[in-house]
Amino acid sequence: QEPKTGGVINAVIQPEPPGLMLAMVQNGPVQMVSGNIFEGLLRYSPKLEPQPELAESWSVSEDAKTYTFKLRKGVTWHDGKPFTAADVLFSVEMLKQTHARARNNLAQVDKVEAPDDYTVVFTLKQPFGPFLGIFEVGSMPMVPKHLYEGTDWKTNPYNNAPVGTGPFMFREWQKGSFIRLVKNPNYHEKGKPYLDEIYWQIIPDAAARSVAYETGKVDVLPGGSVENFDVPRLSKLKDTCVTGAGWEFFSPLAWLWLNNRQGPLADKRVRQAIMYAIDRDFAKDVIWNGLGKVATGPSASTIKYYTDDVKKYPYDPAKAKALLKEAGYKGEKIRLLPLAYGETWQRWGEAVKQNLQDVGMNIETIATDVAGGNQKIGDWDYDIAFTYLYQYGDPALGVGRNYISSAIAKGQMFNNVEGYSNPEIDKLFADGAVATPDSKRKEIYEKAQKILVEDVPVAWMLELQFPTIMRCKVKNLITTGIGVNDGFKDAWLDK
Amino acid sequence: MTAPPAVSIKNLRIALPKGAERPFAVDGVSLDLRPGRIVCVVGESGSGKSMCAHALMGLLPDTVSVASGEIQFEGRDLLKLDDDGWRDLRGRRLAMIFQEPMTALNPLMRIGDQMAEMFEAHGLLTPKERRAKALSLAREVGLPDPERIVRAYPHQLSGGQRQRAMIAMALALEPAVLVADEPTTALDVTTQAQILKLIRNLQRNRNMAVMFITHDFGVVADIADQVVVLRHGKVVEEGPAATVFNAPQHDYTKALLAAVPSMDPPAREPLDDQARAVEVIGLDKTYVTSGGWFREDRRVDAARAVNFNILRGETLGLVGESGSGKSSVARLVMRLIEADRGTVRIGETDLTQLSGKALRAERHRIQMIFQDPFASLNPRRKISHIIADGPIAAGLDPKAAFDRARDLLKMVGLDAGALERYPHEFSGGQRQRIGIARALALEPEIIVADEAVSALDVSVQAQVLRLLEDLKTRLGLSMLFITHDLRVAAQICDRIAVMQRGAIVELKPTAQLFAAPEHAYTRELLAAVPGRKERAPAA
Amino acid sequence: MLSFIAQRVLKGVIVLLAIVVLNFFLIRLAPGDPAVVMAGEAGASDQIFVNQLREKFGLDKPLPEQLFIYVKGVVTLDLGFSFRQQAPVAKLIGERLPATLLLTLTAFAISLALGILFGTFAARFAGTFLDTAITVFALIFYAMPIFWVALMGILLFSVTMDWLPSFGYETVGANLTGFSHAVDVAKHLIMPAMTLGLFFMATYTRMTRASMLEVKRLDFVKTARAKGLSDAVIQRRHVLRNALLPVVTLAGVHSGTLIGGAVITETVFAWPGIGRLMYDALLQRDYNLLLGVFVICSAMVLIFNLITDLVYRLVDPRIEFAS
Amino acid sequence: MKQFWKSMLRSPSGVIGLIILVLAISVALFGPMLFPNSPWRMVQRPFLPPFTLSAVPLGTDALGRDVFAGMIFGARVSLLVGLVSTLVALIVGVPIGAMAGYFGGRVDDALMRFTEFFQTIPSFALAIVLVAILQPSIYSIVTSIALVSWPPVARLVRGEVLSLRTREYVQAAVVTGQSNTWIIMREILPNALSPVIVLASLMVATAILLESSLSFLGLGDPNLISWGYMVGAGRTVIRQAWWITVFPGVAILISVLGLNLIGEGLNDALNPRLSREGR
Ligand SMILES: Nc1ncnc2c1ncn2[C@@H]1O[C@H](COP(=O)(O)OP(=O)(O)OP(=O)(O)O)[C@@H](O)[C@H]1O
Ligand SMILES: Nc1ncnc2c1ncn2[C@@H]1O[C@H](COP(=O)(O)OP(=O)(O)OP(=O)(O)O)[C@@H](O)[C@H]1O
Ligand SMILES: [Mg+2]
Ligand SMILES: [Mg+2]
Ligand code: NI
Repeated sequence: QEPKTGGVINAVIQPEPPGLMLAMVQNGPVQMVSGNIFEGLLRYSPKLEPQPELAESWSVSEDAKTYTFKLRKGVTWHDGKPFTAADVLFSVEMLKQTHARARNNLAQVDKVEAPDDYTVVFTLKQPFGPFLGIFEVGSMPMVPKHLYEGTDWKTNPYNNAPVGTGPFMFREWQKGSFIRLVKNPNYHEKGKPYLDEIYWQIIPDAAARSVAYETGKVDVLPGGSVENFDVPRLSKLKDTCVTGAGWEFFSPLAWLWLNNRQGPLADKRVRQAIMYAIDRDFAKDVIWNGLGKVATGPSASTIKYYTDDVKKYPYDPAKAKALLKEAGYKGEKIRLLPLAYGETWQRWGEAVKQNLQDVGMNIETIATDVAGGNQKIGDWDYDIAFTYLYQYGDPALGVGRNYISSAIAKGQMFNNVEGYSNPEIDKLFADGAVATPDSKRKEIYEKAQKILVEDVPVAWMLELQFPTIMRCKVKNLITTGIGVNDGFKDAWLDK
Repeated sequence: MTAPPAVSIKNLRIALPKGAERPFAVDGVSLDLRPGRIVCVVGESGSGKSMCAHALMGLLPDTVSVASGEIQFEGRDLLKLDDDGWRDLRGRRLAMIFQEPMTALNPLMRIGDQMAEMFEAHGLLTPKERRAKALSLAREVGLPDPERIVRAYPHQLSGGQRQRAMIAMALALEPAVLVADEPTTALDVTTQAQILKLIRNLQRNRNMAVMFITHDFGVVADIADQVVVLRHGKVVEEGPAATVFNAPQHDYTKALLAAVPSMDPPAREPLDDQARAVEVIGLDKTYVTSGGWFREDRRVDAARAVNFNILRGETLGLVGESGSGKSSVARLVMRLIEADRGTVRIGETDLTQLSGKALRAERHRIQMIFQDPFASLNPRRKISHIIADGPIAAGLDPKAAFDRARDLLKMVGLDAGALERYPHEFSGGQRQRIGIARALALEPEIIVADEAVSALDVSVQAQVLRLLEDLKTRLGLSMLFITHDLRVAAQICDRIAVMQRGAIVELKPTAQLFAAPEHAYTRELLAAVPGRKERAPAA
Repeated sequence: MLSFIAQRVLKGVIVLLAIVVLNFFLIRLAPGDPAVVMAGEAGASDQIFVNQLREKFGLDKPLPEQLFIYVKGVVTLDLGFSFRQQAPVAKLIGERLPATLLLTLTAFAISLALGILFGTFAARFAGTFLDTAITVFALIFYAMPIFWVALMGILLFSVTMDWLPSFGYETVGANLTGFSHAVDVAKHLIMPAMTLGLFFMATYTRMTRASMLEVKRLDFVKTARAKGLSDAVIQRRHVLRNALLPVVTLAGVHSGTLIGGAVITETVFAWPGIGRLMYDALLQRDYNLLLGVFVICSAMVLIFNLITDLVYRLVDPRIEFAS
Repeated sequence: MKQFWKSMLRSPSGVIGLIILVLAISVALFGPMLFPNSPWRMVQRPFLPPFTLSAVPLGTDALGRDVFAGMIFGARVSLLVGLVSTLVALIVGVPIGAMAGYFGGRVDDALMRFTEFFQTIPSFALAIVLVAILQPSIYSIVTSIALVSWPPVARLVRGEVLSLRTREYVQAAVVTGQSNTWIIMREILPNALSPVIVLASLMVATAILLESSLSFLGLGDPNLISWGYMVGAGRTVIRQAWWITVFPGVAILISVLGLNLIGEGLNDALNPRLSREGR
């Protein structure tokens, strides 16, 4: 079918983003909106193969230490200035200071150079397997040098009216109501984008969001914007299409942090008992409406080097009880910290609590909001805590950080907060990141997965899927593994 | 008789709701109102006076209903009127003045507008004419500075002025019949005298028929052409004023008349040789009502250099108009409020120097009897506690205190069964006796009685006065007796102090004061006492 | 009159400062801070990042100094900067205030108007079936949680009947102007304002009823009847006017509850007001913004109070202003 | 006392309210003994409609938990929150109001400024912040609700005391040498109590609503089931499972209504003037 041009899409954004300058703030909604305004050098297919975006082509040197990118010519910023290699160099420098994940990703980079206006060369200190996976817009957005260089980035006026190279331009933001983006007529891919405008509607209540969809006020509900319980009902509505695609790059994996440091949970058997005690199929079928997959270990199945050849923990309360008894658990109080991200997570917290109580654990739920929860987790002030994390396509980017002992640092919440420390694992992940070729990496990571699953440093729950719900007339919305966050440049409306 | 009656009430019966003290508030009352004549309806509280008046205006409360009878007016039976019929007559042909000038006017409307409403209600005149008319009415009832007053709000007027405004309203449409329900009870004697004169004059000029309700025989003597005496809703005596006063037929009438205190003070023993029980030296008190940060304070001098003393066994009267500072002096003496300056000495103790525990310990020596028999007893405490609380607080063993309470009740003429009851189960007179018993329970040397009998019916008043007199002599008490009623003062006081605007203007033995008042204000007060001209019936 | 207002404003400012100080400490008692929240949302949190944020937010300074800086700002009418939203607090609140004012004032008007109407009827027919019916009707809205009524309203009027929009302040993207824009806003306003207003209606119904019955017993009503005035005039001119005074003053005192109630209404109807802003600011520990909202809300309550007081004083001649 | 009950029973709203309250309280007290099923236990398949299985008469919720059990256990928490927070509000408000009214002057000024201060902060907003700060638990919820609801009590009590203080029987107590505490406790407060009782009955209702609103915003105690929690939790699935929200919602409605009717009845019973005199 030929794409048609024109039309307006109303999509839901939740919660309201704190800003749109992707280089400065990176939470979910910011990425979702700004992904239309900014671009990265690459994007990734659902299979996570790199694809051109601002970089036309790229090559890797023999020793896997030099990456050369050829930039697309004729790309302009929304204000008309040309996009060049200088912008890339500037962006790298800026992101190292403002973008925590980019800073980590770029840690292996020795130097970046621009031999000419349309060539950028990254030289690494040592080979880094996942290096080609860090150029997506959310991980490394390109920032206009001419607007930011030499200014105070924090107070730069363009933070509130961002200028990018993307298919849509920022037009208007009525705080609390909507954000309006309009078509970039000078977009570098001819003919794109197809849409004239995008309205991101800000609707704080989940129930109100599904009503807004039902009553035709919005056309797109990006993943996670309605409660899971509503998904089946909405999916059945007329002219409604649902897709679970678009999360391959992030591969959100939900697990329970288990505080390995103290109390009963310091005992591996208790942690294993927890794995046996929790009915994860129930959680998937009832709480997540059958979406997603029961996790087998630290890697999501969409991530490179995943293996399911690990110890299995089926739902087995009897075994859990036996393990607890063996470990000498005597009903010590265990604090459970659910995730304050809405009803689904609350229900899940309740179900897990019930599961654990059923095998004789004494669970007390600690209520707190997101800020309080993060603080508690960061301060290791918990026994069991829900979380879900993105995996960014490669175990070196999104997996290792949670298990290596060098990532134990109080006050932070996405590293090894469970306090698991195993020299063998440390070594495996250290080797895995720099090993070549691929088969070597595969071997290392499969081994790591086996060890971790046996040790249960955290209790893996589900590979999550956040279905995107939209009117069927919206075509080609999700074309990459980054999903809605990658912008609507391919989307068109079948009027 | 002379002219035919304007209103003729025949055999009126008004039924009270179930559970009331008696089945009929008004039980078979018949009376005629004639043009140009004033009929006074007298009787004790609750005798049904107001009910008659309200029935005549069609303003009976929802809960009561007319059981039988008729009210003939201009050839119609008023009781058969519908709402519209009543509305047409009210104000236009029948007008009424109420007892409380303070609350009978809408606080949010200007006086003139409220007067003009009279015409508006009956669709008369243009708004402009109504205003003009209101002004001339205000002038007619003798309101000072009428232009200003019609634009004033009720709270800006004194009680007497408000009552004049009410009268102006009532007279606006020249009604045939005026009903006045105790229109002067809430006023000072001097103001009362003026208002009575005003009503009398206007009624003469306009040849109105007036139904005047009062419980004060002095007022009756001043104003009535015809008298109707009510008791328990029944007419017990009726006739021309002179006849009723000079030759009362019914025992009840006789008793009522007998209970009216005389203006002639009885002879009293001089007490000069007694020791001083209370000495008050140079009391000053100014109330300052804070006006907030930016408003000027309001100051009222309630006591100015007040000096007096009371001898043991003596009763000192304190008289004066409302607001003259009588109660303030009483409260200063009791140390219920702090004096700005001055000394109150009880025996040798200077009360103004004490505070806290020490003060509490001395309090029992001077006790108080309050005005309102309903407000002065805690409705939620049994009589036994009300009386015994004081002695118990003073350290008496509870059992002894309760015994004393029993004795005291006997002394004030109540039986011991009263101990276990609550205040609401007693009549006004009985409550006042309980109040007296409470004051006596602490075996005080001095009693301060602030308007202790003002709220009581004459007959009850006489009993309570007798009781006080009796207790005083039996227990050798001194008493500060505050009243606005000169007749009462004449009967009970050894000496009388006259107060005006916070200062004592004259202080003399009672007989002397009545015989030869010196201060102009005293003379004015004495002249205004209602019923002076009539020969007071023999006591 | 002027000095009265000046006095009240001065007092108000003192109350506001007290609120600032109290809330300043209160908010900081909560676990977590904006840096933690933002680090969490960014999906990355290394110490450099969090420290950067803390420094940026001025959270690295000692608490008393932070307070001093803040209070100094408030005194000079500067509510500070929201680092999370990268904008001055005053601007953020300014963007939302009109919506909240529109919502609360409409709700206030609805609750007062309906409350007085129903209360008058109930008092007029006190003790009859009508009285009970009105009371129960008003109470039903009072007895249902606001969010529940809101939900039902959305289901009924938006989903089932499709009469009214279920969220927002105006039709986004319609670019309406003038009258049609006003109609559009009104359509969006009906449900939230009703939900909020009907909840408070019961209070005013009850108060009006009681007050009317109280006033009815007063002597001057008898005087009015003795004048031969018609019932309607008596009710309107003598009873209602006197009865409304306490209702209106109390309504002023209640305005705090009303504004508080707006948090829920704004959440359910996605109404872009400061109630939502407050709740989000709280969850995100956006200290300056949260404090700013508190200051503004409290100021609104004080202004509501002042206005009702002024009305009271203008209507009631018994209370005099110093000149 | 007898008279009080008589007039209370004479007002139909009072009777209905009393019946409702007694029912609710007995459910809260005895229900959990009769139906000892934990309301958190997942007993059946999720979203089971009501009246289909006698074991779960009111159906099940999103996790397959018994709605009926939730209703019964929820009564306990909702009523407890309502009663306890009202009690705490009274404990705070009555003494403050009494002291302000009795001592007047500076004490009054200071206490009333303090009260005003609390009334100026939008109450629900303050409650939200307090619960969020103290972290949601039954204690923090009760505390916050009490903290935002005592000012009206203080104001009311102050007003009453202010007028009672000048009553003659109070002065009589002063002149007979009673201490201030005694006078406040014995002479003044008992007579100031009737409007406070009326107000308190309404406050219980308001507190139940407040708790449900807090639960709605996710600020309920996660370890205890309350009606407000159930409504809040069920609202997202109201389209497919109305019963999860409707039953507890109706329970809140009826209890709040009942408490208000009691307030009405109390008002009539304790203010005989209003009811008896007619117009
Ligand atoms: N609204 C009412 N409902 C029931 N009973 C009433 C009502 N008003 C008065 N009564 C009763 O009717 C009787 C007569 O009352 P009324 O007011 O006529 O007495 P009164 O002679 O005017 O007394 P007072 O001198 O105290 O004014 C009394 O027993 C009183 O208790
Ligand atoms: N607490 C108070 N604050 C301010 N002014 C007061 C106060 N109490 C009394 N006043 C004023 O002081 C003056 C004297 O009042 P007081 O009560 O002593 O008079 P009174 O002679 O007892 O009058 P009445 O005969 O009416 O009882 C009056 O003008 C009154 O308005
Ligand atoms: Mg009378
Ligand atoms: Mg006096
Ligand atoms: Ni009793």
